[in-house]
Amino acid sequence: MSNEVQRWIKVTKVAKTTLVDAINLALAYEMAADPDVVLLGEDIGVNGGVFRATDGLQKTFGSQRVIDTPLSETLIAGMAIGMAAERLKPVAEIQFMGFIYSVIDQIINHATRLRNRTRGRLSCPMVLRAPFGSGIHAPEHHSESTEALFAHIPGLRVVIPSSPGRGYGLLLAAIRDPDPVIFLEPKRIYRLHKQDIEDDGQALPLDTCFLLREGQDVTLVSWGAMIHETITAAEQLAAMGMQSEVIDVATLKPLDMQTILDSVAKTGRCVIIHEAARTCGIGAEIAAQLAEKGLMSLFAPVERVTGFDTVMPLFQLEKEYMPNVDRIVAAAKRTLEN
Amino acid sequence: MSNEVQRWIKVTKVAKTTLVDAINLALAYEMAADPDVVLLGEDIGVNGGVFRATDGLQKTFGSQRVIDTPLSETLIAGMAIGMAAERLKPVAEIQFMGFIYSVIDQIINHATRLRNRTRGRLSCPMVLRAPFGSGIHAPEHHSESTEALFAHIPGLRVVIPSSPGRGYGLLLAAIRDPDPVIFLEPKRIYRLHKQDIEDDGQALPLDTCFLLREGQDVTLVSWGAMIHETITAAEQLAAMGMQSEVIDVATLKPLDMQTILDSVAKTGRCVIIHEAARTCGIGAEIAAQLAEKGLMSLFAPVERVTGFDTVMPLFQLEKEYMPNVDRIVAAAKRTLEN
Amino acid sequence: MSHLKPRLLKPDQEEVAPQTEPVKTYRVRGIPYFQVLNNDGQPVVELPDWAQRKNPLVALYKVMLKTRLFDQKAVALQRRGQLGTYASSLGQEAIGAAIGCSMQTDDVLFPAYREYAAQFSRGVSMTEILLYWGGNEQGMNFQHQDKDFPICVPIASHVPHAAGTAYAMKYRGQRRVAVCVFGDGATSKGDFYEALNAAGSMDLPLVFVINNNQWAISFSRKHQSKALTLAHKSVAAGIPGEQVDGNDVIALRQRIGRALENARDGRGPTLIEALTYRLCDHTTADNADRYRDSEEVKKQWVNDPLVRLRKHMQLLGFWSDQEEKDLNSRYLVEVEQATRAYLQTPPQPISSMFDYLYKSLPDALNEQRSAAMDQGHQSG
Amino acid sequence: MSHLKPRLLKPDQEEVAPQTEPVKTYRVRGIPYFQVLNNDGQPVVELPDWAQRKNPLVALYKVMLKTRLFDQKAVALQRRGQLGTYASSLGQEAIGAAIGCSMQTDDVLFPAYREYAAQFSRGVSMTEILLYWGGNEQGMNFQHQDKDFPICVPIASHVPHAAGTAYAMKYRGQRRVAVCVFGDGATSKGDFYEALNAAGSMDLPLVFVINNNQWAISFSRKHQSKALTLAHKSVAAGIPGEQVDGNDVIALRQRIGRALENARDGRGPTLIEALTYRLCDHTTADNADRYRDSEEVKKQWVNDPLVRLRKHMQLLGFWSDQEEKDLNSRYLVEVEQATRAYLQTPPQPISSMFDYLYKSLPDALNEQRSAAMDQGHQSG
Ligand SMILES: Cc1ncc(C[n+]2csc(CCOP(=O)(O)OP(=O)(O)O)c2C)c(N)n1
Ligand SMILES: Cc1ncc(C[n+]2csc(CCOP(=O)(O)OP(=O)(O)O)c2C)c(N)n1
Ligand SMILES: [Mg+2]
Ligand SMILES: [Mg+2]
Repeated sequence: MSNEVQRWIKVTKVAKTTLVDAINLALAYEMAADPDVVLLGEDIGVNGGVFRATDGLQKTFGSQRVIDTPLSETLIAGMAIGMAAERLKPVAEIQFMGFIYSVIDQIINHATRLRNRTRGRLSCPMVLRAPFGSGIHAPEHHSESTEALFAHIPGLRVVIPSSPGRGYGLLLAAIRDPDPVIFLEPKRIYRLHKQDIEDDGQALPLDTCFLLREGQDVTLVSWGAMIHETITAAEQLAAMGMQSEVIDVATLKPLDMQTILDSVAKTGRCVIIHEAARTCGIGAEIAAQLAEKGLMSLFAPVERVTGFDTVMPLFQLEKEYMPNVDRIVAAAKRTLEN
Repeated sequence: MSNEVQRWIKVTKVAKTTLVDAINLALAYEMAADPDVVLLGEDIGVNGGVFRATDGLQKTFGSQRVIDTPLSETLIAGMAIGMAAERLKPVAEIQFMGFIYSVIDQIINHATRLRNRTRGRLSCPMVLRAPFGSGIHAPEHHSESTEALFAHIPGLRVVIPSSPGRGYGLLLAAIRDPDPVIFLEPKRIYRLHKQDIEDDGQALPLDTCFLLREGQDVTLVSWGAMIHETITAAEQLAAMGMQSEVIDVATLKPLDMQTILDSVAKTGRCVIIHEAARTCGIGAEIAAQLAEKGLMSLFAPVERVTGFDTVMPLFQLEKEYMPNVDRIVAAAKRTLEN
Repeated sequence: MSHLKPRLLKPDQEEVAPQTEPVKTYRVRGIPYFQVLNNDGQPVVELPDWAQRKNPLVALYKVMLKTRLFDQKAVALQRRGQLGTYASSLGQEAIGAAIGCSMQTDDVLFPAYREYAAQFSRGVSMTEILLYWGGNEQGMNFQHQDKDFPICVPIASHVPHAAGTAYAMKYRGQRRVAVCVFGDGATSKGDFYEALNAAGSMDLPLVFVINNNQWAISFSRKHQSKALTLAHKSVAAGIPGEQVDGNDVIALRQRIGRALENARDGRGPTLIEALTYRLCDHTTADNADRYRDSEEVKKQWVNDPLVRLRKHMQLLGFWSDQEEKDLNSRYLVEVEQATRAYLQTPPQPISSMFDYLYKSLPDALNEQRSAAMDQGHQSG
Repeated sequence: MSHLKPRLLKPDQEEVAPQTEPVKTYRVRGIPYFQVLNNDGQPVVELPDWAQRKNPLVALYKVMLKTRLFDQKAVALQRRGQLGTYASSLGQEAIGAAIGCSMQTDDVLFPAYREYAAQFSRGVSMTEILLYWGGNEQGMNFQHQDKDFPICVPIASHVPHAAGTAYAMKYRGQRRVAVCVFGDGATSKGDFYEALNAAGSMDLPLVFVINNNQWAISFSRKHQSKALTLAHKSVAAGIPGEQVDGNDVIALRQRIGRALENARDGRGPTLIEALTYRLCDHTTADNADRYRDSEEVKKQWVNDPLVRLRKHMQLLGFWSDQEEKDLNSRYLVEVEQATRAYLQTPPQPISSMFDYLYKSLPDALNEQRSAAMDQGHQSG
């Protein structure tokens, strides 16, 4: 974005911003700055999105730029591709991650290939947003975390914010990125924490982990809503005299393994925490790379604290499915026994 | 299957059987034995499937049991679910794995959940077959290996045979299994090797790896077509004085980790070989579990020899994409340097 | 790389005359619209025989009233924090009632998430529906209905299932029918079209019913598709399609019954669009005032399907105020009993996450199962 | 758990009279079928002006002939092991030619994999098509066509892209049109329906063209759908639909041109079904004798679109044997040149696997890129 445009947009400090409001601010900022940005999805217009992530945007930018689509997810992703090839910058919303699976075909067979198969003649600067994760007593199919499916797709970027500030900065980066990005929003923390943020159009980098806490005893690696359990666990461990380094991976693909390796080189111990099912989750990739490149610095086996390899239960049991602070603390303590 | 039926079906030795013929034999056997087995898919009837896996079956069993469907993959998977709930045993074919992605929704949201969400009132004994993998100079979208996407889905079984005998026995097991199974056929070796097999209706277990070669120096873990490069590598290593244990994982989910752990406990070294993209491939899960449960027996970092995290290139470069014997040998030697 | 420079053949639009005459035109069968009663409960066409007799009318009315009273309770429970998100069927009860009363026991129903009336007449209990929205899997383990599919939340994804079940019925030579219900929004989704097309080409015993309540959350029917009626979508599959007044349970019962007969007798599938209106919010998590005029909603109350049938029964002298009162009281008691049973049902055990995943749990999962149980033990 | 025992409301089919009269019927617009020439090259309706002039006719004929000759060469190359699997367009050249000659330069084409005629007239070179089927990505990096989409192999998955591009054109207020071509098989796939419906409801400048060559590999049009014509599928989206003789390039040019004009002028999308026949195997990997009668194929040769147009031009005195001979020779030379250029094109470098993956390669992939290059170095 040019400096002129940046200056033209009023930079304001927004006090007590939630994650979902930060998403909204980032969308509004970039739509004002760049007329090529358009939003599309189900119920994102008048209704402002079922979580209000797009609240007010149709009113401000018109129904041509904030497009309510028919109930057709394949269409939404496919249209975004056709728009992106024409140099629009579509930000498509899938209402819940549970309804994203029919668009994997468009992502794997088209969005992530368009640049490669045309040798750069066409490209696909699109963002696919979707709320995900459990913990809000939602109905069936509304609580899964399947980010690992996307992390396996070559050519894609997978981004998950865990705070209002990172939500704002990473979404701006995702929209400005010249390639397809899937941006998953942990809905459990949409309104859980408030942060003062600068609505200044500053993007965050898309290829580095965020170090949230320093410590020398154990490295806790997580992302999304689970960052909050992880930090609580770090605090509990600190009270017991163990200092944890907490890493928010945030940009899960491409994966900044260096930050994690550096930390583990220091601590010698690693616990990876994610809500998704264990088998072939992103935790496996991180643990595998630790076994490949960090084996010699590991004092203890890598621990994964994850969701089970079961169907996500209906909400009466969702707490039992999700990793919790106790499990994280216990895992960290196990690594410290070595 | 009852003993009567088993006796009624003529057991014959079939000489020089290829993998694709073994698939055909298993389908024919089970259709003769069990009238609830029906096949559905595109071009599987008169045409006998684009690889002839269903050749002659429509003639033998009729077009009501070998069903040519319209060109609608979501329908194929969805119909299989509806059939399975009515206690048919559908075996659905997706013509190539490149066209399977639109059915992930049906697999993840329905097939793998039907039993759980109805507490066993309904169930889903279906098989989804698809040829996959590179190496036959196929057109775009026809060469990918994305089994890891399925290995992350709770409630599914993922099976990949690497020889005619295992193709026969594992497919029979998949059809008889009371839950959904995805059965991926490495098309590069459909006709590469011939084996004498007994057409006797004997299924193989769905939850154990197959030990193909014993050795004490290094464990080579692979599946599908790559087994053949792996065995060649083992032979080359043997010529150099290094004895490899070769494990064909074959049933990738649920994963029989014990066999791999036992082997690595013996060898202290492990190379995992797969054609699929590296990041979040099934190799990551195996390496992660080794780091968790086998860390103390590892003498050297786990090596993964895999496809790159790139879009599968068109066929002029497919050899450069695929892992090859040299890379496997080099990786094994690296582990032996420690 | 040396490319041959291709010549661009210029378009020659300007030379093309705009009009051509077709050499023939395929006629397309019109889409009929059926209605039997007007809002005053008076017939606008000849009344079918059965609709002049008390029993069939009361049977329909009962399910509708039960559903209405259940619905009020469920919304109240949600508001009090005793139920999760709930999808009300307010104003749309006639569709489910007509479906339920038209189906035979061994037919199979594929509901979306608003067809409680159909489910109740098929043997599903109110307690079970509450358990489902209350976050307990036991709610889809119907105790008195072993074949019907559970509620389907991913829109239209159940339509292909109905095709598969219908195929199984036909394959086995049974005189059974699959009935699949879904919303107006669902008719934009690929799954629906693929199954509709296959039902036509495979000539399946399958009845598709669209609950067109005019809204898909905030997106109106008008925006959803430019199709003149949603029943027109049948033309794409070459199967019969029709529109029925979805607040007229008699017309619905008549037409759905007819479609079932056709399917049962081997005359293939039908697409029925039932025109009704969502008098409630999309779910209890929704606030429809954000996107639709409350005046529009108010006006729609004149079409209340319960009132219309009640008036008809009263005109025929089949229904007294006393009967109305008695039935209300009876269902209110049943609803309270169901609520109590729901609230008293314990959560599923932690082990249940594993115990219904596969028919028998693979060894690979034993460790996770133990861990889950230990954790439950610690926290419980 | 204590369940309320629900009462099963018995179905009452037998009481339902089978017939009801609709209170109204929606008329559905008929589907017109267009044809201009018969197989003898004689008009069956009034000839459009432009079809009585030499230039536009020759322009169409040229693309068709070039495509036919290219096609023969490509099949021969595949048989000799010099090309991968190839999808021939034999007998279907008129569709692509009419599309290509109807589009304007800055329109965008979304082809499946048989529309070489359209691609050639849009500036794609023969060398590029050969490179694509020869396994070299450079084949989709069109040197003289910067907007058209590449060939699409996953059936119907490109139809939503065309909707997105059409939306972008409309959003920007441009007088441009997206044209999407796909087969009869593709009309069974959800992607197609979702995009068709959206094109209607969003009123997009989008022309859908079905190359109905009667076969989807071994599955015939008759089995694919019970729709009377595939053009009937337009009714489901409330947009105009028509059937055109797909071997009659004049009718095609006329109707496709008309649809493009409509779209360009803001009158929305059209679905055109072009009725033709796949005279070749599905691809060079297929053997159609396994599933279709070779007699059927033989009979279809009388409809050869090239012959029909040539006869028409000859009747009007526009085309001599010499011109035919000259054009053949010229294209044979061009085909040979293209073949040579193709065979001389080196494979893409190994690094290219990484260099077009993202706009700039993320650090995380540097190691893999180096490994790939080393490996190539060792083996090369
Ligand atoms: C595939 C899918 N996409 C999105 C959703 C979110 N969602 C739930 S209900 C709904 C609207 C459904 O409208 P309609 O089909 O008309 O049914 P109604 O709710 O009106 O009965 C949407 C978009 C979903 N459940 N499934
Ligand atoms: C989604 C998808 N499913 C299956 C295939 C395999 N396949 C390739 S071509 C084809 C038939 C296509 O038929 P049609 O749409 O009529 O096009 P045609 O080949 O006749 O031009 C099939 C099934 C595919 N390419 N994509
Ligand atoms: Mg609706
Ligand atoms: Mg075709």
